[in-house]
Amino acid sequence: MYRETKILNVDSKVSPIGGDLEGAVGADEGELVINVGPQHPATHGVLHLVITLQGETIQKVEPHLGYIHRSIEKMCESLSYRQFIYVTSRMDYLSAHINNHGCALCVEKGLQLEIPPRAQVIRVLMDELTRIASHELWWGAMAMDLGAFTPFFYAFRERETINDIMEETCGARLTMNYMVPGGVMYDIHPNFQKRVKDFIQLFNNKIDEYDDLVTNNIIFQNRTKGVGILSAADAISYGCTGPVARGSGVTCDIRKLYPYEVYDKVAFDEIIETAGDSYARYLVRIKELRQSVRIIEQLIDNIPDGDFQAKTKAVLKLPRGEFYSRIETARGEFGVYIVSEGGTTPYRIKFRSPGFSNLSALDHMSRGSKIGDLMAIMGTLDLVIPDIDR
Amino acid sequence: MFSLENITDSSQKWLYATFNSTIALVLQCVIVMLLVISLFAVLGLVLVLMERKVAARMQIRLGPNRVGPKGMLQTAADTLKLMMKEGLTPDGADKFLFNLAPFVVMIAGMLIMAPIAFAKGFQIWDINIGVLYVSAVSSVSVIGILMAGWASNNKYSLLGAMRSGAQIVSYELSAGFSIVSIVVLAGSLQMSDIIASQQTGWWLFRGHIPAIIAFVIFIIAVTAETNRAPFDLAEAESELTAGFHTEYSGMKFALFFLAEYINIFIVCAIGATLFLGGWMPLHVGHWKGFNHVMDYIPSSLWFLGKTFFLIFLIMWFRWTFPRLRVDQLLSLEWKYLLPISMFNLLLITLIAIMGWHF
Amino acid sequence: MTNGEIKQHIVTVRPNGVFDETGEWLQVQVDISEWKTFAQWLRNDALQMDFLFCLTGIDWSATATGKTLLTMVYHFTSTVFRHTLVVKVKLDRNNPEIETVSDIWRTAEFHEREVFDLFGVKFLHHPDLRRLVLTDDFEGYPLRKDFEDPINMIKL
Amino acid sequence: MAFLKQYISEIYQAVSSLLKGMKTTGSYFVRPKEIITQQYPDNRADMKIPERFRGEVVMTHDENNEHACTGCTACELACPNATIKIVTKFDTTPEGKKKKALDTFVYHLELCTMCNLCVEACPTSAIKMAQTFEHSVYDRSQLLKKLNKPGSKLRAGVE
Repeated sequence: MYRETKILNVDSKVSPIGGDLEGAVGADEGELVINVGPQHPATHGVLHLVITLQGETIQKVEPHLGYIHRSIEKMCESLSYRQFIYVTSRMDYLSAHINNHGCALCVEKGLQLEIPPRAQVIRVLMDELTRIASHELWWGAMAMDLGAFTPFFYAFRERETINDIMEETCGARLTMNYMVPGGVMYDIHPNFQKRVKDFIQLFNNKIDEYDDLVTNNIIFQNRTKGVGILSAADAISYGCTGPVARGSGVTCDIRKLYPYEVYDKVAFDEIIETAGDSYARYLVRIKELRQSVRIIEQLIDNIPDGDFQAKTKAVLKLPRGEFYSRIETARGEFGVYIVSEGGTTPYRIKFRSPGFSNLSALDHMSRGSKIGDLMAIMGTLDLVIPDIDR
Repeated sequence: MFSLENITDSSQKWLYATFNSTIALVLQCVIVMLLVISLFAVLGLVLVLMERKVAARMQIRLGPNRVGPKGMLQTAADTLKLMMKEGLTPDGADKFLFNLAPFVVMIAGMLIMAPIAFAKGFQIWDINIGVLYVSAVSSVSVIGILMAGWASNNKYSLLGAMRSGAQIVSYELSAGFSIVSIVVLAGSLQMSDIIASQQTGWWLFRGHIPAIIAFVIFIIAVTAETNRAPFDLAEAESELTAGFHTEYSGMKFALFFLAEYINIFIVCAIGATLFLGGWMPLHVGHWKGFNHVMDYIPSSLWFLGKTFFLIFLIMWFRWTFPRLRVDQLLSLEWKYLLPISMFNLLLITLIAIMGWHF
Repeated sequence: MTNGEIKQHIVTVRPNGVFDETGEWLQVQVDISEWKTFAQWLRNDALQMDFLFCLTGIDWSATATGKTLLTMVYHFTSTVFRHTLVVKVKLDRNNPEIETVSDIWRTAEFHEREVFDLFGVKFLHHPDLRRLVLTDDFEGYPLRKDFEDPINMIKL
Repeated sequence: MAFLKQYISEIYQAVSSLLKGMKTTGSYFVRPKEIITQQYPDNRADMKIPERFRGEVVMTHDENNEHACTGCTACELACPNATIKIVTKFDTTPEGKKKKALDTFVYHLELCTMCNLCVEACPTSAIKMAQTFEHSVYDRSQLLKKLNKPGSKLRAGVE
C-alpha cells in the first residue's frame, strides 16, 4: 500500500545538497534526509529507515514499519489452538520452529500437559538446528552487508544441509509446522540421527573457516569494533534480548534462566560478551553456534524411546485465564501471551517478538556513527522484518 | 616468427608509401581509433565474464553456463539486453551533465590506453613522459564520477560521488609514489625505456624488498583508484544501493560498467609494465637455455599473461574482503600507505644511486 | 523474591491494589490515577523491575462483563532479583488514556506506539505518538474486537 | 622505537589476516569439486524428494477407483485457511437407508500452506501429502482442484 506521508516526499526538484529540502521535516541547514528502504539491499526485507545525516554522520534513525504487517495477532484470535501455531512460522521465518515451540509451550501450559521425554528431546534438537540455520543466514547476510559476498555462499551451503535434514523429518524446509500441542507431529526420520551427526562433524571445521574468512579479518574487525555501542543498562531499558543483550553483558538466555524442555539437563554455556559493540554481538552469535553444536552432540545419541506425542483431545480448550510462555529464539526472547475465555480459540493473543524491541535500540546505537556503521549495526541486530511487523 | 611489431611496421611503411603524409596520419588515427574501440568491447566482454567465473568458483557456484558454450556468450547477451533498454534520465537531473558523465569516464579510460605497450613495438604513442601522462589522465575519470553523482539529483549518488572524489584524490598519492620508485630505478619516464630497462630481470625481483613493497602499495592503491572492493565505497551496494550510478540505466549504465573494467585492465597493464617488465619475457640471470625458451613465447602473450594475473589478483581481493568504512579508507592511505611509500621511495633512491639493484 | 514478598512490598505502597495469584506470576491491578508513580516506584525502589518485556492491551468488549473495558497489561522482570510481575491498568474503552512509561523503560516507546496504533490507547506525554505499523490515515483500531475489514479479513 | 615496533606488528597482523582469508577463497577456487550448484531443472530426473515432503494434498485412490473419504469434514474444520471445502451428498445404501457421502472434495491449492493439519485430522487416512512441488500455472483458477476422481466411490468397509 502506498503511504503518502510528508517525510517520504524527498524527491525534490532542488539539487540534493544544502538545506533546501522540501518535505524533509525538521532538516536543519546542511542536513541530509535519506530513505534507506523499504527496498534496500541492507535492510533484508521491507524495513524503512529515515536517516538524517550531517555529512556522512548519522544524526537520527527513524524506523518506519508496517510494510508487511499482517496482524497475525488478530488472525490467531479466530484460529483454534491447533491451527494458530502454523501462523507463527510466518513471523520469524528463520527460527520458525522455535516460534512454533513457544506457542506449543504456552498451549501446553494452559492444558497442563505432560510432554513425553522423547518429544522434548526432539524439540530441543530441532530448536538448536534451527538456531544454527538462523545464525548461518545471519552470518552470511552480515558479511554481505559489510561488502564481502563470498561468506554468504559458504553459510548457505551449511544451512542447506540443515534444511535437507529438516525436510526429511518435518516435511518442509523453512516453515515446518512440526510442533503440535503435546509433542511433535511425527517421529523423527530413521536417517535423522546419522545425518545430524555427519553434519555436526563437518560443521565444526566450517566454523574455523568462518573465523579465517571473516572473524579474524582485520577489515571486518575494524568495521565492527567500537561500533554501535549499547551499554548493559540501555540494553535492559530498551528491552533487548538474545545476542544483542548478551553482547552488552546482560544475562538473558531463557534457556538458562527459565529452562524449558530438557535445557536444564544439558551442559552448555551462556555466551556473554561485555564490550557491547557490533563485534561483541557478532562473537556471541558465532560462539553460540558452537554451543548449539554442543547441545546437539549431547542429545543426538540419547533420544529416549517412547511416544513422540502426548494424548490430547481432538478439540483443545484452554481454561479461563492467562498464560505466558517465554522461549529463546535465535534472535532473543520470544513471548506468547494467551488470554483465554475458556473457548476453543484464544480471546487475545500477543506475541512478544525479540526483533521489535531490538529494533527500538537502533536509533540510540547508531547516532553519531557513519552510514557504513549503520549496516554493521543492523547486521548484528539480526532483524527479521516479519518478526517486527507481525 | 609471428610478431605484432612486423605488422605495425609494414602497415606504417605501406601507408606512408601509398598516401602523402597527412592522409597517412589521418588513416593511422582512424585505424588506431577502431582498434581501441574494438579492444574496449572485447575487453569488456572478456573481463566481465572472467569476473563472474572467478567469483563463481570462489563462491562454490558454477557461474554463467547457459548462454553459449560454458556460458561464454553470457556477457554478449547482457550487452544486447542493456543496449535495448531504455535510457532513463531522472526528472530532476541536470540532463546535460547526466548524459555527459559516462562518456567522460569512458574517454578518460581510452586516453590512458595511448602509452601502453601491448607487445614489442605495438604501442600507440610512445610519449617521453609516458608515466606522468598516465597518472595525470587517470585522474580525469573522477570528474566523470563526480558529474554523475551530482547530476543524478539522488542523494545516494551524491554521497557515492563525494566518497569517490575523496578516495581517488588520496590514493593517487601513494600510487604516484610507487610509480615514481620505478621511474627512479629505470631512470626514465618513457614506457619503452622502462620496459627496456627490465631486459635482464623485472624490477619486482631486481629492486630488493623496497620494490616488492612498492608493488604491494601500487596494487592496493590502484584497487582503490578503480573503486573496486574492498574500496568500492563509491558504489557500496549495501550502503548506497549503487552509489554514483544509481540512476543510470541501459547503455549509459553499461558505459560506467565497461569503464570500471577497462580501468582495471589499464592499471593492471601499467602495473605489469612497471613491475613485471611489460612484454619482456621472464629472464633468470645466466640460464641461457631457459631464457632462450622464454623468448619464444610471443611478447603479446607475456604482456596479457602478466596483466591478467594482476586482474585476477584484484578480483580475488574483491571476492574475499569486506568493504572498508570511509574514514578507515582514508586513514589507511594517510596513516599507513603514504608514510610507507614515502620512506620506501627514499630506500629505492638509495638503491638506485648506489647501484645496489641486480 | 517470591510472589508473597513482592506482594508485601507492593501492599506497603499501594494498600488498595487488587492482587491475583492464580497464574504463574503475581498480578496486580492498580488504579489509572496512580499508575505513573507506581511505575516509577517499581523501577527504582525495592523491586527493581528494570526489564519491561511485554506491554500490550486487551479489549474486553466481546465479553459480557467488559463492554467498556480495555486493560493495559505490563509484564516486568527484574534482572537483579529475577522475579516477574504483571501489572494491569483498567481503562475506559471509549476514551482510553494513560500516562506513558517510555521515560522509565525506553522499550515502551515502541510498544506504546504499537498499542496506540492497534488499540487506540492514547499515551499522555509520549514523545512521538504516531501510527507505527498502519498508514497515517487508517481508520479504526484492528485489534479491537469490533474491528471489521470486509476485504482483507478471512472468516472461517 | 616501541611505537615503530607496534606499527610494524600491526601491519604484519593485518596482512596475515587478509592472506588467511584469501587462502580460504583461493582454496575453493582451485577445488571445483566443492561446487554445490544444482542444475535444476536439468537434474529433475535424479532429484530426491523426501517422502515426507509436503507438496500438495492428494486423495489416494486404489485400482478400483475407490477412496476412503467419508465426507466427515474433519479436514475442513482442521484447516486454518479455508483451503478445503467438502461437498456432500446422500447415497442410498442397499438396505434402503440414506447415508451421507462425499460428492466433491474441493481443494484450493492457492490458499494452502502445507501445514499437514488436515492429513493429521483425517480419521480414515483418505488424504495425504504428495511430493510434487512444481505448482506454477498461468491462471490462478487452475489451482482449484477436485481431489476425488470422477466416478470414484467410497471403499467398502471404511466408516
